[in-house]
Amino acid sequence: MIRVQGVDFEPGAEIDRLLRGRTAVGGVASFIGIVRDDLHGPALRAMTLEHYPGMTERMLAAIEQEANRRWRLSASLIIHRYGRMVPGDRIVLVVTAAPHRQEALESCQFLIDWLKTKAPFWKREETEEGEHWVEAQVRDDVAAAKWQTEPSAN
Amino acid sequence: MIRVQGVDFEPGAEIDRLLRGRTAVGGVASFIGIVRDDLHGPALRAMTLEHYPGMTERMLAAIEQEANRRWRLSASLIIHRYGRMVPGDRIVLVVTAAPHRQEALESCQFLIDWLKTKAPFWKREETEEGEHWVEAQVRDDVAAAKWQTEPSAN
Amino acid sequence: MEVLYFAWVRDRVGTAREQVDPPESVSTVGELARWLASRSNGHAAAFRDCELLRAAVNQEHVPFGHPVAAGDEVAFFPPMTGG
Amino acid sequence: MEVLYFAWVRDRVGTAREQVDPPESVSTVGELARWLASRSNGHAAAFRDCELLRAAVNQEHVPFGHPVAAGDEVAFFPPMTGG
Repeated sequence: MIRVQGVDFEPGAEIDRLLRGRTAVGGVASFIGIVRDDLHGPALRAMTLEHYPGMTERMLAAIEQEANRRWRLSASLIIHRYGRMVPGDRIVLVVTAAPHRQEALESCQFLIDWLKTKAPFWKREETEEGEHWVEAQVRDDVAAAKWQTEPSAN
Repeated sequence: MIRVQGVDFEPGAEIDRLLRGRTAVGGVASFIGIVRDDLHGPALRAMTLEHYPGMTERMLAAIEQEANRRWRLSASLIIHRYGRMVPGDRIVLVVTAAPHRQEALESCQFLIDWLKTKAPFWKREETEEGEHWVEAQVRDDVAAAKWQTEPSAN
Repeated sequence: MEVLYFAWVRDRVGTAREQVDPPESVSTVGELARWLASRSNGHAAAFRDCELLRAAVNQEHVPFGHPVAAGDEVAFFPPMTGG
Repeated sequence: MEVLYFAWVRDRVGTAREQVDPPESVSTVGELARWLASRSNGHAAAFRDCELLRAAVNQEHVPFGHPVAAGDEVAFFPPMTGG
């Protein structure tokens, strides 16, 4: 399940809803991305996430589908926000549920790594010294690229 | 922070409490272990987790300390329940928060892998066909052993 | 053909989307980018270094050699920074 | 010396903990296990195959060659299955 929204979400409530009625789940992995006030550089006042409506939903659905092709998941959820947020605000939630923990943990990592480089979102930061677009990180490409090959069977 | 308790916990509330007042956190990884009704074999009625009071707390604290030695974490939490639980009940919660997602995700996986083989808990299952102690899984030893070497720096 | 711009590409071009009707000689994303660059100083600034840009045709990521045709929705944007 | 048993080790021994006073010749965890095995049929069943067992001395995991001494808290249990 994927959702692209401007408003905040409650991770605990989302996880509860995702698991309702499922008894074959042994492990639930989740990741929450949060607006971070970097300790280096000028203090962050706010961050605005722009996205490409339509394509965002398509890419998130495709990424989720790929995770479900690679791992045997009981349920999965991606929520990604757009709009203006301040340090400490939640940006993204990824949840994966599976019979065994390894499948849940690996697929959660996969989803967030792929999402970083494939979902059409762009961050603009407002700091004490002005505004700027955040540049893509090479390490995010590296993290996404390691999933180009299939995961080891377990 | 570690807790060993008989009662249930609320993952969302625990994560919120752990993050309160922290602005340098960019990623929060969590894992929830749940009593699973295996699709193979006789239906599971309940599971009782026995533990070694005193040693459990020592081991969980040691494992958490090791994670904080290996990764630069902003906060971490392990909650492990003991006692009788039914399918769908939460058993364990691991949460790690870090400036960057990779540190949070890796340390979360490390904590649950180590906990599985190093924390003194034993599961007894009640099924339709009777009761039995759950046997340790070789794959859990394999998962824990891969962390014997240090993680790659990132 | 509808062209969309995001993030600093939009800032430089000065608009989020525009309807364009390129000549028939424009048959790929790369050729479209070169043609768009000639439309204004803003466009020129946006397309100055195409290696910094990514493109999508009909909401699918594509390389700059990908074909474009009338009726397509084409988007130009910097590498993504979500998550 | 206090000896604790957990999970099926306790089921077989028939008690969760006992105070014991082994002879001086018992100086390691393994020697203690062999000596405990002789105390009852239940103990014998619990310690029949020591490869299935794990041990802790004063709440630290130890191999069976680890020394034991008067005043120690020694625990025997199967491989752990938490998480």
